[in-house]
Parts: sequence; C-alpha cells; structure tokens
Amino acid sequence: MHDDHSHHEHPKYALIFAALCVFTLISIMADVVQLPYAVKVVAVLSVATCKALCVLAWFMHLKFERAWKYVLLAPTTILALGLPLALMPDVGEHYYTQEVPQMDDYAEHLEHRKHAAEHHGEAEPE
Amino acid sequence: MSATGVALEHGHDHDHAHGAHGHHELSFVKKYVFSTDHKMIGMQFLFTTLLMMMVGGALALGVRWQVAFPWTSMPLFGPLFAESGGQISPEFYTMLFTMHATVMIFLVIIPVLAGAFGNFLIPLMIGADDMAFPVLNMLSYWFMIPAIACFGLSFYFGGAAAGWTAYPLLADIRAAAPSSGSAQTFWLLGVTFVGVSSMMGSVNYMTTIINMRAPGMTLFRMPLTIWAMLITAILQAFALPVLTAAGFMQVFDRLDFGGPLEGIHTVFFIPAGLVVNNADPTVGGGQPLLWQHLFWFYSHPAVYIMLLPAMGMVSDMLACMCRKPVFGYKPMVFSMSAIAGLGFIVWGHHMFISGMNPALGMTFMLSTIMIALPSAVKVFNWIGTIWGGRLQFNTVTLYCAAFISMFIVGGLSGIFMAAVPVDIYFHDTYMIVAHFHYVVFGTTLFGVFAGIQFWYPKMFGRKMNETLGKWHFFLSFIGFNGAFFPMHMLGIAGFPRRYADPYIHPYLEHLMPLNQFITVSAIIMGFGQFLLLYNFGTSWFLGEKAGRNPWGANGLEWSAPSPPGHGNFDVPPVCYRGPYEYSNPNNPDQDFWMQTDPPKSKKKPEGDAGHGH
Amino acid sequence: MRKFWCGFFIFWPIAAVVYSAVSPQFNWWFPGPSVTELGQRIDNLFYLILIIVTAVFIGTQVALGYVLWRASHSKAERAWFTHGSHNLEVIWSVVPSVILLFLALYQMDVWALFRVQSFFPKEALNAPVAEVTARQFEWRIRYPGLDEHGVPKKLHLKPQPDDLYTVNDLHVPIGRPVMINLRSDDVQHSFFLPHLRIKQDAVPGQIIPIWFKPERQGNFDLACAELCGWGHYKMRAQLIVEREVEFQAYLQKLRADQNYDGHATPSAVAKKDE
Amino acid sequence: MSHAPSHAVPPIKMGLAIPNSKLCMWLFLGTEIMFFTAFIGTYMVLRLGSKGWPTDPEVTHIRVAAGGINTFVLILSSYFVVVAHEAMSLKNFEKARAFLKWTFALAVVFLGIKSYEYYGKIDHDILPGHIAENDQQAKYKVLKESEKAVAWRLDQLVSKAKSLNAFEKLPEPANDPSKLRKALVDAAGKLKGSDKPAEAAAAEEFKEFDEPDAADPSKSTMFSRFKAMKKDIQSETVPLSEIQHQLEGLKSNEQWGFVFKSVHEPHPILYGNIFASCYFLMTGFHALHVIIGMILFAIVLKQPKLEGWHDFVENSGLYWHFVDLVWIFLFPLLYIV
Ligand code: HEA
Ligand code: HEA
Ligand code: CUA
Ligand SMILES: [Cu+2]
Repeated sequence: MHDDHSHHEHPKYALIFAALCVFTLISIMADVVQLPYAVKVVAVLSVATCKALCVLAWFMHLKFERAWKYVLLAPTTILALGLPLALMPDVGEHYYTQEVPQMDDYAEHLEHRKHAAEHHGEAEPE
Repeated sequence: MSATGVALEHGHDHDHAHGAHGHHELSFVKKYVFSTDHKMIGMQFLFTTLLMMMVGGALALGVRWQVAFPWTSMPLFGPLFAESGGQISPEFYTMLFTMHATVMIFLVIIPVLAGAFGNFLIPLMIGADDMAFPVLNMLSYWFMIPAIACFGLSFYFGGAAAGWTAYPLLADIRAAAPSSGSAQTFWLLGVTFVGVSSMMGSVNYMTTIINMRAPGMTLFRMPLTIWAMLITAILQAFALPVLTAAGFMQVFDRLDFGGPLEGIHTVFFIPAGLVVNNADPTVGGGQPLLWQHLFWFYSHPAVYIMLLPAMGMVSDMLACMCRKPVFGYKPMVFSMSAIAGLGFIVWGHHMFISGMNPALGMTFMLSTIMIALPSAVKVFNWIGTIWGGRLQFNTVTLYCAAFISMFIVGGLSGIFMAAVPVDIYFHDTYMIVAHFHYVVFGTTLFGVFAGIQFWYPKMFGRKMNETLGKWHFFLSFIGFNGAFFPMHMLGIAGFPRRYADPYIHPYLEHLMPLNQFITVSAIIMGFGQFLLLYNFGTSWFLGEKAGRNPWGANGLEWSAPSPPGHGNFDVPPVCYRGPYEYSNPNNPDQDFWMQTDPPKSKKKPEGDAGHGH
Repeated sequence: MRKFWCGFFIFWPIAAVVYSAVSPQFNWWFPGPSVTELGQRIDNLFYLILIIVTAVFIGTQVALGYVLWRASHSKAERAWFTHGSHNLEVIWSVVPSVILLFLALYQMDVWALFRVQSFFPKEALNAPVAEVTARQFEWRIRYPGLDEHGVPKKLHLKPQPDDLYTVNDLHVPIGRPVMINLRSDDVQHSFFLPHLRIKQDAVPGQIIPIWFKPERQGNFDLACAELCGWGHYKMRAQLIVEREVEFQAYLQKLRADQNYDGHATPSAVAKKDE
Repeated sequence: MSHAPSHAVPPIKMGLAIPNSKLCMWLFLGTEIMFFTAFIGTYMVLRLGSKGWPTDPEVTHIRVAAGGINTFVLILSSYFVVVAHEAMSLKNFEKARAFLKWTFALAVVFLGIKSYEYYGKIDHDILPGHIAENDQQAKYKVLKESEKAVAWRLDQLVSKAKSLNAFEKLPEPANDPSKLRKALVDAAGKLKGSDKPAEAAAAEEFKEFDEPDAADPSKSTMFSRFKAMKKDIQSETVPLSEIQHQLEGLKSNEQWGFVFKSVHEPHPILYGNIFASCYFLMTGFHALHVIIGMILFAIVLKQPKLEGWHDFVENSGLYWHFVDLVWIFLFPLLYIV
C-alpha cells in the first residue's frame, strides 16, 4: 500500500518547525506586551490560523494531495465556522434581558467597591 | 481509531488469504455472532431493529392507552408496571414517551436504515466483496449492545423523563426530575454509544463507497440507494460529533448535584441562581438554549438520516417495479444533496418558540420552507417514474406507493410548522406528533417494509409471502392513518403533547373520544406488525425459492448468488451502464439490462442514467 | 386486485379531505375564534397555507393515483423508456419555489409583530401589566403595587415590597395591549394560551416579554407547553379577560387580601380601602 | 477472491488514489473537527454571552508560560512524527523508531506539564461547581469546609480518646457531636495530671473542644474561635475580608492550625464556574486525545520490526498533527485571550 506520492520533493520540515516556534513566540509576546484587547485577540487568532495552515499544508501533506482535499475539508470547515457564528445571535448575545441575580448583584457590588476605593484613593481590597 | 482503522484493514487482507486457501470453515461464533461479514452484520442489525420496533411499539401503546383511557389499568401490559394497579402514573407516562422515542429513533429507524440496509446493500450494490474495514463494521454493531444496555438500565433506574430531546434544565439538574437520577445519565451514555456506533459506520461507508467501487461503477452509475447512503453517512459524520460533544457536557453537568459548592459538576447549561425544587440556588453561568442549538444541530440533520436512505431505496424499487428508468436520476441526486445541505441550516425551526433571537427565527423559517423544494422535486420524480410504467401491484409496489403518499402528508404538515407565526400555535401540540409520525413511520418505515420484501430473496434465498405482505400492508396503512391523521385535528384544537392527562384542561375535555379512536387504530396497526414478523420468520423456511434475480432488476447485487457467499460475487462484477436501464430499446431480449451484462455491440451507444432521451 | 389497490390509493385522500372538512362540525378544530387580532392573523395564515397545501395534496395524490392506475393497466409490451425531462424538472422546481418563497416572505410581519420588540405597541412595551414566573408546577403572578390613587405603579424587574401576588390566576384588562414579563424559576416551561394563539417558552435566566391585546371577555385556559417534569400536564391556570374597571377592582381586592391582618373580614378591608 | 486479478476485468481502480486507511483517517478527522468545534464554539459564545469572565492569572491560575512551553512541546513532537514518517518512507526504520520515541517522550512531557497545571487548579479549588461566585457564597464555602474540618478533628480525637480509654462512659447517642465534645473536655480533665506523656499530650488536644467564656479572648480554644467565625458568617453582615482574616488566624495557630489546612482561602470568582467548566472540558478532551495518540505510538514502538507499518505511522501521524492543531487553537483561546 505504498502510495506513489511519498517520493515528492522533501519539504524543509525543519523550516516549518522553526516558523511554528516563531509564531508561538509571537503569540506569547502579544500577551506580554500591553496591546489593546481587540488587537490582541485578532493578533493571536490570526497567528493561530497561520500555524494551523502550516501544520495542515506541510506536516499533514495537504499541499501535496490532490483535489479530494477540498471536497473533504470544505464541508467541515464551513460547518466549523458556521456553527459558532449561528450560535452568536442567541448565546453570544442576548435579545432579551438576562437575569442572573447572584452575579448581577455581585458585579454591581464589585463596581461599587471599586468606585469607593478610587474615591478614597486607596488600593482595591483583595 | 486509526489503530483500529489500519489494523482492521490488515485483518481484511488476512480474510482474503483464507478465502484463497480454500474452504476454511468459520466457527459458529465467528460466522453468526462476531461476524465481520457485512451481510451478517446487516442481518444482525435488521433482527435487532425489528425486535426493538416491537419494544418501542409496545411503549407507544402504553402512551396511547393513557391518553385515551387515563388512569385506568392497561390490559395485557398493566401487570408489568403494576405498582399502581396497572395504572400509568404521570412520572411513568413521561418516561414511556421518552423511551418510546428513544427506542424508535436511536434503536429502530437510524440503525435499520444505515445499519441494516446500509451494511447489506452497500458492498453488494457497488460490487465490493465487503466493507473497507470489516472489523470496524463489526464493532459498529457491537457498540449498539452497550447502547441498548444503557437504555435498559435507564429504564431500570426509573427511566429518563425529559423527552427524547433531553432539554436542560429538566434533564440537567437532578432535583428537577428526581425520579430520573441516574436514569438520565445512562440515557446520555446510551446516546453516546449509538453515536460512536454510527460514527464508525459512517466513516466506513464513506470510505467503501468512495474507494471500493467495482470497475466501471462511476459516481453517476451508482444506484440512488448508494447515493443516499453516501449522503447520509456524510450527514452523520459531520453532525453527530456535535451531539456527542453536547452529550458529554450534559453528563458533566449532571455529575453531582450535591448542592452548590459541593460536588464537582460543570455548569454549561445551568444559569446561576435558579431555585429548583426548593433546593439552594444554583451556581452557574451557563445557558439552557445552548443545548437546544447543539442538539438540533444534530437532530435535524438526523431526521434526514432517517429519511434519505429510504428515499434511495424506494427509487430503486419503484424503477424495478415499473420496469422503467428512474425519472430524473441526476435531479434526484442533486435534490438529495440539497436536502442534506439545507438540512444543516434549518435546525432552528425546532426552537421558534424557545426564546431565541427573533431574527434567527426568520432566517430559519426561510431555509426551512425552502427545503420543501428538493423534496418536491423528489416527489414529482417518483410520480414521473411510475408514469408510463408497466406496474404490478405486488407488496413492494404497495409499500412504495404508500411511502410517496404518506411523505406528501408528512411533508405538507411540515409547511405549517415551518411558518413561524403558525408554529407559535402548533409548536408542542399533536400537530407536531402527527407530522413526524407521518414522516418517520408513514414514510420511512413503509420504505423499510418495502425494502425488506424486496431484498429478502437476496438475504435468504427465498421470497416472502405476498398475501401475508398485502394483509400487513393493509392493516398497517389503515391503522396508521386512523391513528395519525386525526392527530392533525388534535393539533389544530391545541392539544399539547407530552400530557399525561390532558382532560383536566376544560378546552380539551371533548377530545377524549377522538383519542380513543386513535388508540384503537394504533392497536390495529400494532397487531398488524405481528404479520410482518410472522411472514419474515416463516418465509425463511417456507418461502418460494428465489434465483439470483427474482425481480428482473439491474443492480450489481442481483448478479451475486442468493444469498451471496463469503466475498459476495462468484464472478468479479464489472459495471457497464447505469442502474436503471429498464425497457431499454437497445436491449430487445429483456426489459431489464443488468449493470454487469457486457455490452452487446461496441458501436451502439447506451444510456447512462441521467442523460435525458 | 389492480382496481382495488388503485381505488385504495384514490379513496384514502378523499377520505382524508372529507374527514378534515367535517372536523370543525365535531369541534375538532380551533378552540373558538381567536381572542386577539394577532391570533386572527395567525389563523388567516393557517387557512392560507391550508388552501395551498390542500391543493398540493389533492394534486399530488390524484396524480399518484392516476399514474398508478395507468401503469397498472398498461397494455404496452414495454414501459416508456425515458430518463426524465429537463423542462419538466425546471417547471416543477420553479413553480413550487415561487409559492414557497411567497409563503416565507408573506409571514414575516406577523412574526415581527409577535416577537420583535421594536414592533411592539409602545404603550405596552413601557408598562408591563404583570410578571409571570413559571415553576414546577404552577404559574406565579406578580402585579406591581398600587399607588395612593389605586393606580398600578410601574413593574420593576426586581420584586418590590408592595407587589401583589397570585398563583395560577392571571387577570388582564380587555381592549388594550397587555405586556407580560415571562420568567422561570427552575426549568423551561411554555406559556400557552390556545384561545389567543399565543405561546412562548419561559427560559431560566431570561426575562421574555409577551404582548397581546385581548378583544373578548371571558375565562381562557393557560397551559404549559414545554415538558417541565412529571407534572407538566397539570400546570393549569386561567386567564381572565375583564373590563378595565373590573381589573382595577381585582387588583385592589388583591391588595386588600394581601394586607389583611387577620382581624376584619377580607371583604371589609377591601371596602374600607375603596 | 474478487481482488484476485482476473484478466477479464479491465483494471480500472475506481475512487481516489489514496489507501482506504488514509481516506478513512481524514474522514475521521473531519468528525473530530466537528467534535472540537462544538467545544470551542461553545466556549467562545458562552464567554461572549457572559457579562464577565475571569482573566486575571492571579485568580484563574492560568500560566501562559506553561501553555507556551506545552505548545512548543507539541510542535516539536509533531515535527518528530513528520520526520519519522519520512524515515519510514525511506525505509530507514531505526531512525524512524528513534524519532517516534522522541514523540512519545514529548507527549509524556506535555501531559506532565498539564498535570502540573491541573494540580495548581485543584490546589486552589478552581473546580467547576466548587467556585464561589460572590462574597456570600465564599463565606458559606469557608463555613462548610471548616465545619467539615472540625468534624474530622472531632472524629480523630474521639478515636484517640477511645484507644486511651479516656471516656468514663460513652455519650448517648454516640454520634451527637455536642455530647462528644463535652465528653472530650471531661476526658481532658481526667487525663490532665497523667504521668504518661501520651496521655498528657492527648489531654491538651482534647481541650481544643473546650468552650470557655466568650468574654475572655485569651482563653479561646479552637472550637470557640471556630464558633465565633461561624457566627460572623451567619450574620451575613461581616465582610468577607474579616472572615478571611479570621480564617488566617485559625490556620496560623501552632497547635491546631493544621486542622484548617483543608479549608480553601475564600476568593469568589465572578463567572468562575463556567470558566472552569470550559477550561477542564477542552483541555481534558484534548489530553484524552494525547493519550490515545500515545497508545498509537506505543503500538508501533512495540513492534520488533517496523517494516509494513508505513501506513500506520502515516495515519497516526495525521492524527497527531490534528491533536497539535487543536492545541494551537486552545492555547491562544484559553491562555491569552
Ligand atoms: C424523517 C423525519 C422528518 C422529515 C423528513 C421532516 C421533514 C420536514 N419537517 Fe419535520 N420533524 C421531524 C421529523 C421529520 N421532519 C420530527 C421527528 C420532529 C419533532 C421533533 C420533536 O420535537 O420531538 C419534526 C419537527 C418539525 C418542526 C418543529 C415543529 C415544532 O416543534 O414546533 C418543523 C418546523 O418547521 C418541521 C418542519 C419540517 C419540514 C418543512 C420538512 C420538509 O423536509 C418536508 C418537505 C416535504 C414536502 C413539503 C412534501 C412534498 C412536496 C411537495 C408535494 C411539493 C409542493 C409543496 C408545496 C408547494 C408546499 N418539522
Ligand atoms: C421512528 C420513530 C417512531 C415510530 C415508529 C413511532 C410509532 C408510534 N408512535 Fe411515536 N413518537 C416518536 C417516534 C416514533 N413513534 C417520537 C420521536 C416521539 C416524541 C417523544 C417525545 O415527545 O419526546 C413520539 C411520541 C409519540 C406520541 C406522543 C406522546 C406525547 O407527546 O404525549 C404518541 C401518542 O400517540 C406516539 C404514538 C405512536 C404510535 C401509536 C406508534 C405506532 O406506530 C406503533 C405501532 C406499534 C408497533 C410498530 C409495534 C407493535 C407491538 C405490539 C403490538 C406489542 C407487542 C410487544 C412485544 C411483543 C414486545 N408517539
Ligand atoms: Cu411547565 Cu410544562
Ligand atoms: Cu427539523
């Protein structure tokens, strides 16, 4: 069962590996350096996507496979992106008033404490 | 998985070695119990599901009894649950319909289509000697057994009682349904086992259909059954994992509910601060609607998993019975694909009233209504297939005609519910119950009955009895319509489903006689099923002997011996044409032209299915 | 036998249509005309779909019966050899899709009126009449307290000390849009008013507004339509639609009962308050 | 048999030019993608739908460094799989074996770091369902846990008293804590002057359950101080910081502070339970996949000869890369964002 395509040009696996390491460092840097939250999110997620593409293309040899890879991966990819998107309007946001008594009260209370602390110019308790 | 996957393939090669070395008798256990032969596995699925159909049906009759004659002791079955003098308590009623649906959906409809017919037919119809991974295939059957055991245990522990949809928080919080303490957890485990079984089956089917077709069997020469099986497998492979994941979340939510801050359990579906049954407020942060989304993300595609294979099989049988090519082969393929594709984006129609975002409601209404379109194409093509055929009213034809007829009813009632404003009223009434029984029983099960009758000769080498078959058809059809057509009226009258005693509501009081009529019809239909079992059992020994091709059909399976031996084909099949060349004028000898018949002359063009004439 | 089976497949749709047609006479139909205008529009949509669907039903069943009859009585030696017709496929895809698209778009505004808050009548949106909290297995109703003139105050999301409470007994005034805040304490329930064609799930952790404008006086059933445990069927309550004055009087009586100190007779307290 | 080459058959291979096993593996990975999509999607929408989410590493005990190292470990192991497969293709089996051993070892390292992280969470009781979401719950949690601790201590001392025969007579009923406490105090009086050191020491311990006059704080015992804290908690007006202070006091006692060792520092985390649910669910299932991958590699490594295992290595490699891929997304989503 040896497939015919196992003798293609050897990709430079070590190079890919190095790239992946660099990507990882970038995401850690993104955490260490103080970035605006949105920028940070976008940055680390795009880095993750790049990493994923590297792994898929070279480590998983998709770059060297024939067209079946599209037929096979397109549905899952669409569904995998679609499911969270479809959940967004309902679970990620709320059309109706959410009511979580314990937490709402407590969040308010924390807010108060913070304000009070600022007012008195002292450090926040805890 | 891959370990098994790969190792299995080695096992497979190994089997061949055996075959080649001559007559190596398999032990009884290897041949009939832990068999890796797709035909035996298919038959195991078939027997199991028929048995389970009786169990599920018995549960349904319990449900029916309570709705028609509340608080009276049930005849025959009463003694089985006689704690309360054979009466059905509300707790027991809740569990009855939950388990009825569970058995019927997870242990009958889904496994009978994909498990029994998928297994038996796929390799035979594409001309392979077995599935790609026979051991994996065997495992997929044997994973049904722990599933059945889990559902049985669920029964034993008082029964899961949150409906087959298992909505949290009723299913999630132990205090909310105290009677279903561990029962609900076992129920979830059972569903997980069914899921693993289906997942194994579906990757196996896809691999087999994609990679193991006989020479000449191009994609558009595949019988519609195979197309349906392929599409079903895709649906299953990509939708099911979501349910499995959600099931795990619910299991973890249920782990321990010793009270807040005691016992470890997750809170995916549990909002904070609920007071259930006067217990302390819950800790949480989760959202109950999340489950509904994840559940229906699987379970709506699942209703097409419960339908598409039957559609494919009926197309094949109709063509054979009418001696006529399937009308619009390619439109049939495309509409099945469209149903599958759209099927992934309509799940929200089960949640119109659930408190979801109204904008989603509109989107889902649009996609749901549009799914009627490919279904319409299929209905019209079936009618077109019969049109101008030479038809014989044997049992197979009757079941197939009923299939089409019932699908129209079930599908059209779906249109009422797909319309959101109308669903405001109909949601969770018997209109829904009527709708889905028309599609799952009226449509799918009639298709399955037809399939049993049609492929029985291939399975056992004998035909089933026609007269008994017709009686079974008659009783099933009459009983079925008597039972489920009036349910539409119940729905219009606003009769809510899952009610142990609806008549305490004044506006429902006058509906009791109608319900009694329904129950009597259901009993007629139920007892009609014994005819099927009797026919199935006795024809094994008494049926008329059938040759290789008793129906004069075209598929590759009919070129194998009946029943096919180990490895299926005595002559390696080659496919020369599409599956529906009935009454082809280029073939003057017979009105069918098997896919394996070599071409008569090299010059004359032959039709591939799908090229219009 | 051929004749019998062809008749069979032609007869049963006829029976179904006849059965449906006589059903209203036996009361196997809607529980009376809708009490709200919105419900009336839902009924109209239902009838519109019913007409379309009946036409399709009869058309397809007749076609099925006809082709069955023709095919089973065919004297031809060979069946008609055809793989289909492109034109027909186009026709029977386009025609239904036009009908279906029309159906889908035609209903949007009723849905919007029922659920989209920006379409709610303004006066209702700003002044919910009551809060209904579902729990296993009853409906708890909270009205806002009354001010010194006996006029209901604004309903707060959080309970107030002077709120008025009842169980399983929802009174609303006739002739003006009424908004209800729907909540649940434990599991999902569903607020189902069959005579008003209204249904909405109560979801723990959410406060869902529902509005309706009752136009007929009377007692109507309120049922639970989402499985909520063994007692699901017995979550029975009533909706009482009454004239504005009666409604106000009811609230005052409620207050009187609630303030009843155990000495005077409740009705006496009520009288004193008036 | 039908595979036996027959000359009548035109040798047309239908389907794709890849082995069944590889096709099946890719299809299976498709299902796996959906499986993790459900988890990751759930996490994202739940988080977006919550009004708060704990992100402060001091609170969540999420260590970016640990996650980062683990990412590196998985990438490296993925690299080794790929070169192992390469070596298999080139029939360089010994080299392949060596690479696979590295992969296996790295998987062990990954799980090691993961368990270290889990340990930190368990230690701080950041477990789903266990986390107090507001001050009130935190206080009650302290109460519950210290009640348990005190009960445990009572049990311990009662058995000790029994073994020393220190009770004059067993209290009736034998499981009434208040009676037991009294019996212990009596026993302490009895043993006080004993010349056996064990008994004298025991007497000291038994005094922990004495309830002296509340008026004199210098005379306070373990039990009286516990009761004072309990009263404060139940009054619901004493702020959490005060309770915290009292608990610290209890814990720091030289004699019996260890009794309260099992009581967790109260720190409420808003949305902590849902956070912990997501964290453990995703990392837990990922770890499970790592273990399955290790089993696959173990199977290969157990083989005396790797000849003929090329496809197996390729497919387990695909699987392993997928596991890596999941982590590539989990890392930023759980540790950084
Ligand atoms: C095999 C199973 C199966 C199938 C095929 C279908 C098919 C359809 N279903 Fe059904 N459905 C279920 C099984 C199935 N369903 C189950 C089990 C439930 C309940 C689950 C539960 O809550 O327990 C359910 C519930 C359900 C609901 C939720 C109701 C509610 O709870 O409020 C809805 C709402 O939209 C719906 C709609 C549809 C539609 C539009 C189709 C369409 O696919 C139908 C399309 C077919 C046709 C329309 C007929 C043929 C077409 C023509 C003849 C052409 C001309 C037609 C027109 C121009 C109108 N179904
Ligand atoms: C494939 C699916 C399937 C099938 C075939 C059936 C078949 C039947 N169902 Fe089922 N049903 C569901 C799926 C199915 N159902 C689902 C999903 C629900 C929703 C549950 C929920 O709300 O969660 C439901 C709910 C449901 C209800 C609503 C309960 C409620 O909401 O309160 C009712 C009520 O009439 C009912 C009746 C029936 C009847 C009479 C049959 C008949 O067709 C059965 C006919 C009988 C047989 C086929 C077997 C014959 C057996 C005997 C005569 C007994 C002999 C027994 C032994 C020898 C052991 N079903
Ligand atoms: Cu409340 Cu059903
Ligand atoms: Cu659906």
